[in-house]
Amino acid sequence: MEEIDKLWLSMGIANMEWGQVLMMAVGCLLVYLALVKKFEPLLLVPIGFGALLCNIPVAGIGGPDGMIGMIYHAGIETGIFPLLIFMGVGALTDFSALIARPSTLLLGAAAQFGIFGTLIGAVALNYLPGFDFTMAEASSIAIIGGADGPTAIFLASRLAPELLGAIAVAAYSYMALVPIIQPPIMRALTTKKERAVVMEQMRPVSRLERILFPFVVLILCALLLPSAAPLIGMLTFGNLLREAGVVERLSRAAQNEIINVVTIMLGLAVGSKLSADQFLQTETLGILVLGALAFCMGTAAGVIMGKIMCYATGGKVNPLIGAAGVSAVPMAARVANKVGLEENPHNFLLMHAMGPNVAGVIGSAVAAGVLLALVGN
Amino acid sequence: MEEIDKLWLSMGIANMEWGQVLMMAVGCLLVYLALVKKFEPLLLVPIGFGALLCNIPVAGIGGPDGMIGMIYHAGIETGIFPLLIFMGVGALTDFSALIARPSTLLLGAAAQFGIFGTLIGAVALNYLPGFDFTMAEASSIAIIGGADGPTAIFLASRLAPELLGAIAVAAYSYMALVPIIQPPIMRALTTKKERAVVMEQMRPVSRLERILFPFVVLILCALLLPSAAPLIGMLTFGNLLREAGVVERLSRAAQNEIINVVTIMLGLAVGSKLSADQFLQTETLGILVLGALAFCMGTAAGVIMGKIMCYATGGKVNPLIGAAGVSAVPMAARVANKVGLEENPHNFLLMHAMGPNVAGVIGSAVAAGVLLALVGN
Amino acid sequence: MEEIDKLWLSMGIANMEWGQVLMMAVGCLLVYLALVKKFEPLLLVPIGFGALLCNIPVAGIGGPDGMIGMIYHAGIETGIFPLLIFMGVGALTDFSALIARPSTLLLGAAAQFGIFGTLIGAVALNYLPGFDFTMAEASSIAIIGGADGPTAIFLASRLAPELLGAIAVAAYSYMALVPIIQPPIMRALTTKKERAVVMEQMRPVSRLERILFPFVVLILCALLLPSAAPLIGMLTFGNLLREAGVVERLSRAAQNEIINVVTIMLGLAVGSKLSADQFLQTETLGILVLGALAFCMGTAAGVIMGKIMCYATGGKVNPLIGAAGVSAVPMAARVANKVGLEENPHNFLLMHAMGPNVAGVIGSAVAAGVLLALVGN
Amino acid sequence: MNDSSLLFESLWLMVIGMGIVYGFLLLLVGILRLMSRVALRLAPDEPPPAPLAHRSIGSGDSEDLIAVISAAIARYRHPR
Amino acid sequence: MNDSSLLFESLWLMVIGMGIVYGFLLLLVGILRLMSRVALRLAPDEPPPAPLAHRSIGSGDSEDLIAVISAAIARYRHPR
Amino acid sequence: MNDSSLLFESLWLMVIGMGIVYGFLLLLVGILRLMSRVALRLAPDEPPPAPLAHRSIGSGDSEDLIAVISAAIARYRHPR
Ligand code: NA
Ligand code: NA
Ligand code: NA
Repeated sequence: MEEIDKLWLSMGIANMEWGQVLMMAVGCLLVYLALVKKFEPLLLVPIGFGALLCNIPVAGIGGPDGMIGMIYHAGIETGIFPLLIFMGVGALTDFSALIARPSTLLLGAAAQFGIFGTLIGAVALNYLPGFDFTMAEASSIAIIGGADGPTAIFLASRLAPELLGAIAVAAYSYMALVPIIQPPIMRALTTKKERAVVMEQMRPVSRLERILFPFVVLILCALLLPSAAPLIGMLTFGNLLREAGVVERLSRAAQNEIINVVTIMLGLAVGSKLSADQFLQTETLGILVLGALAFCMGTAAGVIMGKIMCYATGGKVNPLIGAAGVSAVPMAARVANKVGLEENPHNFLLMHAMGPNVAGVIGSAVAAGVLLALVGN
Repeated sequence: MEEIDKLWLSMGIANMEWGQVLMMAVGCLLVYLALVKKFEPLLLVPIGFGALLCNIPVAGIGGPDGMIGMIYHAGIETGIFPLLIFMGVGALTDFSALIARPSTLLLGAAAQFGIFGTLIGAVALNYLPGFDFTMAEASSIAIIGGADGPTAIFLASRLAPELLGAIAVAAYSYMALVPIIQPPIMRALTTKKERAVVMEQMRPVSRLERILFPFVVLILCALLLPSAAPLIGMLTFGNLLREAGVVERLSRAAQNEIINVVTIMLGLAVGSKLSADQFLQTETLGILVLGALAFCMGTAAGVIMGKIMCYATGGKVNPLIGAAGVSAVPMAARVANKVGLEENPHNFLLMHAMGPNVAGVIGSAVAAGVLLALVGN
Repeated sequence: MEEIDKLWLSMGIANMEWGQVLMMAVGCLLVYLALVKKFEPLLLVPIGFGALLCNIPVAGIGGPDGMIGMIYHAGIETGIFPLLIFMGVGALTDFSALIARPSTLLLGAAAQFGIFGTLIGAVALNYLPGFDFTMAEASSIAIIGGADGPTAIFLASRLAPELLGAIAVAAYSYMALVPIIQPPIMRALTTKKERAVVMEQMRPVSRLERILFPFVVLILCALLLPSAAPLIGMLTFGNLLREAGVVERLSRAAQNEIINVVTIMLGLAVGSKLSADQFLQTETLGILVLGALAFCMGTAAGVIMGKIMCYATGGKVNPLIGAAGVSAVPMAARVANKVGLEENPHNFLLMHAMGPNVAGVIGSAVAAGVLLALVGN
Repeated sequence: MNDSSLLFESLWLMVIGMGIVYGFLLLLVGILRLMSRVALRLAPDEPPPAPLAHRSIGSGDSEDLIAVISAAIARYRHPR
Repeated sequence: MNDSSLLFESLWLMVIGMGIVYGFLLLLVGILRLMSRVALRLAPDEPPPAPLAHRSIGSGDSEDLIAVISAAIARYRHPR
Repeated sequence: MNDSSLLFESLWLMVIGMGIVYGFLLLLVGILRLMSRVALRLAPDEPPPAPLAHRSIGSGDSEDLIAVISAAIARYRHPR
C-alpha cells in the first residue's frame, strides 16, 4: 500500500498549488493570443507553452535540474540567446533606407523617449502601495518602450531577472498590439495635410556603403558606448554576413537555423520565468500598464519629431514615419504606411518608414547601453 | 631513444585490451546491421561508430575530457537530447487517427504489458547465476518493451546509466526487427476472419481538435502523472508547433535541424556507453533476450486487446491493428497493414493502425512516468 | 554630476588602449582581405569581426563573462568545434580519387615535410633575440604547414593556446595565398616535359570500397596512432555518413547546419585570441614568416616526391600533383590543374590531384597526432 | 531486498503500472471525446482556417489582456 | 534611497540618456553622410559586384600582409 | 632545456615524425589495395545499390545478433 501512497504523493493534483493553476491558465492564454489573435506567435507560442510546462507541479521542468531550467541557465543568464537572435535580426535586416536618408535616425532617437519616460513612470509608481521598484527594475521595465524583444530580454536578464517573464510578455504583447495602439495617437498629433505629405523617392544605395555601414556603427559604439557593444556588435555582424556576398552559407545559417532554434529555446526559457511567485504580483499589473504607456509615449515622441523635421525641411518629411521609430520591425512601418494610405491612397510610405524603423532598433540598443552603463553595477 | 619508447607506449597496439577489440567489432557489427540490413540506420550508424571511437585505447574520446564524453555529459546525463528528439517526433507526428477514434488508445495501453511483463522477467532472471538486477535496472530493461528509443534512453539515463548502451542497442535493434517478430504472433492469435475485418473510414478531424489535443494530453499528464511531464510535454510542444500553422519556421526547425543534429550527437554519446566493462557482461545477454520477450508480449497483449475490442464492437475493429500499439512508429503500423493485406488484398489498415501506433508512444511515456515515480529515488 | 563621471569612465575612448586600436585595425584588415581579396572569407570574416568585437574596451565580449569568451571556452578549449568541422569536411569530401590510386598517399606524406621542416625553423628562430618558442609552441606553429585549418586550431588549442590567434590567421591566410605561393615553386622544380605528363584515367570506385574506406583508415589510426584518433575519427565518421546512403538526413546536417553554425562560432572565438598582448609580439612576425616557409617547403617536398614517383613509374605520374599534397582542399588541386594546363591545354589534372589533396588532410592529421603524442604532456 | 521480495514488488508494480496506464488512457479517451464534441460545436462547419486566418484584432484586446491577468493576480493574492 | 531621490535620479537619467541617444545618433548621421560621400567617390559608377567579384590577387599580397602587420607590431612595441 | 638541445630534439622529431607519417601512409597504401581487391571480389559486377538497397532481412537475423554478441561476451569473459 506504501506504493499507492508514494504514487498519490507523486501526482500533480496532490501537489498542485493555486498559483500554478493560474499560471498554467496564463500560459494557455498566451498561446491563445498567439494562435487566434496572431500576437507574435513565433515568440508567444514557446513562451506560453514554456509557462505551462514549468508550472507543472513535482516535475520541476523549469528548475535547476529540469531541461528548461538548464536552457535558461545556459542561454539567458549568459545573454547568449538574445545576442544570437540579434545576429539573426542583423542578417535579416536591410539597412538601405537608413543609409540613403541618415536623418531618419533622429526619428529613431526621439522614439526612445518612450523608454526614459517610462523609467520616470515606473519610479513614480513607487508612491502607490504595492510597488517598490529599484532603479534596476525600473530600467528593465522601461526598456519595453524600445519595442524590441531581444534587447528587452538582454537588459532584463542583466538588471532584473525576477521581472523577465512579465517584461518579455509585455514587450511581445504590445509589439503585437502596435496596429491598435499607434494609429489614434498618430492621427491625434498630425494634421490632415501633414499625413498627406508625399516623400521623394530614395536614392539607390551602393554595395560598398552597405558593407561599410556595420563597421561605422560598431566603431562609433565602441568609442562612445561600449556597454551597448554586445548588442550592436552582433547586430552589425549579422548584417555584415548578409551584405558581404561571399559568405552566403553563414548568412543563411544566421537567418534560419540559428534564429529558429534559438527562438524555440529562448521562448521556453522565458516561459520558465512565468511562475506564480514572480508573475502574480501587483508589480506585473504595473508593468503591463507602464508597457502600454511606453509604446504610447514612444509613438508620440516619434511623431512630434517627425513634425519638427517636416517643418525644418519645408514639408519634405511625412510625420507619420516618425511613429515607426519605436522599432517593432516591420509592424510599425506597416502601420505608418497604412495610416498614410488612409489620407492618400497613392502615397506609399512603407520604404520611407523603414529608415526610422531600423533606426529604432539601433536607438533602443543605445538606450539599453546607457542604462547598463549607468544603472548596472 | 626515449622518444621511441614514448611513441611505442602511445600506440594503440601497445595499450589495446581484449575487450576493446571485441567492442570495436560490436560497433562495426552495428554499422553493418544498419547499412546492409537497414536496422534503424539513423541511430545505429552513429551508435556503432561511437562505440568504435570510444573503444580506441589511449585516445579517451568517450572519457570525461574527450569530445564524445563531453557530449554525453551535456546531452544525455541531463536528459536534454532524448527530450529534444521527442519534440521532433511530436512535430513529425500526425495524431489525427487517434483523435478521430480515441478508443484506439486502449490498444496502446494494452501493449504496455510488454513493459511490465518484462519487468517481472528481469527480476525473475535474478534466480539464475550471473544476474543481479536491481529494481531500477529491471525497470530500465523493461522499457525496451515500449519500442520507443528516446523514452528508453531517457529512462535508462535516469535509472541505470550503466546499462544504457545495451538497452539502446536492444531497443533500436528490435524496433528494426518488428517486421520479423510481430507477424507470427499476430497470425497465431487471430482467426482468418478476424484478420479480414474491414474497418470503416475515419471521420475527418478539424484543425481546432488537432490544436486542442496537445493541451488535453499535457494537462491530464500534469494532473495525474507529472513524472511523465518532460516526455509528454516535449512531445505535445512539438505537435503544437506542427499544428499551430503560424509558426512554420519553428516547426521546420524541430522536424529537421534540431532532430538531425541531436540524432548524430545522441547516437555518438550512446555509443560511448558500449564499453567492454559495461557491455560484455552476462547481463547484456539477458537484456537481449528480455528485449525480444518484451516485444513479443507487447504485440500479443495488443492483439488480444484488439480481439476484445473486435468482440465488444460487434466486429468493427480488426485485431491486427492492436499489434501497432507497441509504437515503433511507423514500422508497426506498416506491419499491421501488410499482414492484413495478406488476407484481403483490398483491405488497407495503415491509417487505422496509426491510431494505436501513436497511442503506443503516449502509453510508453506514461509507463515510463510510472516507473520514474515509483522506482526512481 | 557623478553620473557624468561614471558615464565618461564607461566610454570606449576613455579606456581605449593603443594595442586595442591596432588590433581593431587588424580585424578590419582581415575582413578586407576576406571580402576584397577573397581570402577564405568563410573563416576570415568571422575571425576578423571577432577580433574587432573582442578588442572593444570595457565591453569584455571576449572575456570570461562575455559571449565570445564563453563560446571559446565551450567550443575551442574542449576541441569540439574543430572536430565538428572535421566531421563536416569528411561529409563533404569524396575520397574516390584516393581509393582508386592509393599510391598518391605518398605525395600527401611528403608534403608533411612542410610541418617538420618548419618545426626546425621555429626552434632555430630562438637563436634570434625576441624569440623564445617552447617545443609545444614550435609544434603548433609547424602545423600551419599542414594547410588545414581545423587541424591547426585543434593542435594549437591543445599545445599553445596563447598563439592560437596568430596561427589560425596565418593558416587561413596562406591557404588563401596558395595560388600565389605554389606555382613558382612548382615550375622551378619541374621540367617542361614533366609538367606535360598526361596521366591515365582512374578506375571507377565501387560503393563498397567507399564504405569500407573510413573503417580502414580509422582502425589503422586506432592501432598505431590513437592521439590522431579524434581528428581521423570525426573525419571518417563524416565520410561514412556521406557514403552510407541510408542516413541522408544526418549527412546533410553534417554538411550544412552543423558546419555552418560551428564555422560562425569558431571564427568569432578564434578572433577573441587576436588581442594586443598575444598578437602584437615579435613572435607573430616569426609565425607569419615561418608559415610562408612551411607552405613553400610542403609544396617543394610534394613536388619532389612527385618527381620520384614519376621516375619510379616510368613517367606515369605528373609531378605537379605532388604540390596538392599540402591539403588546402580544393585550392591546391586547382592550382596543380592550372599549372598543368599552362603546359598542355588539354591535360586536366584536377581529378588526379584530388588524391594527394585529400591524402594531405589525412597526412596532416597523422602529423598532428605525432606531435600530440610526443610533445603534448 | 532478496529476490523473492523483488519479484513480489515487480508483480505489484505491474498491477499498479498497468492500472495507471489503463486509467490514464481511459480518462484520455473520455476527455478526447468531450473535446471533439466541444470543438465541433465551436467550429461546426469547419472552414478550417477561417477563425484563425483573418486578423481580427478588436480594439478591446489590450484591455482584455490586462483584465484577464488582473483577475488572475487578484485571485492569487486574495484566494478567499 | 527614498522615492523622491529615485525620482530625481530617474529624471536625471532621462536627461543624460536622451542626450546620449541623440548625441550618438546625430554623430552617426554625420558619419554616415561622410561615409556615403567617400564610398561614392571610391566606387562612383557602382557596377556593384565589380570591385569584389573578380579575383584579383596581386602577387604582392603576401608581402602586403606581413608589411601591414609588421608595422602594427612595431608601433605597438615602440609607441613613441 | 637550452636552444641547441631543442634544435637537436626538433631534428629528432622530424626524423621520427616523417618516419611515422610515411610508415602510416605506406601501410595504408597496402591495406587500401587489399581492401579494393576484397571489395571487388565481394561485389564484382558492382550494380552499386544492389546488395544494399533491397531489404533482405532473413528470418534468422534476430538469432544472428544474439549469437554474435553472445560469442563476443563469451570470449571476453573466458579469454583462454
Ligand atoms: Na526601438
Ligand atoms: Na510504446
Ligand atoms: Na595537409
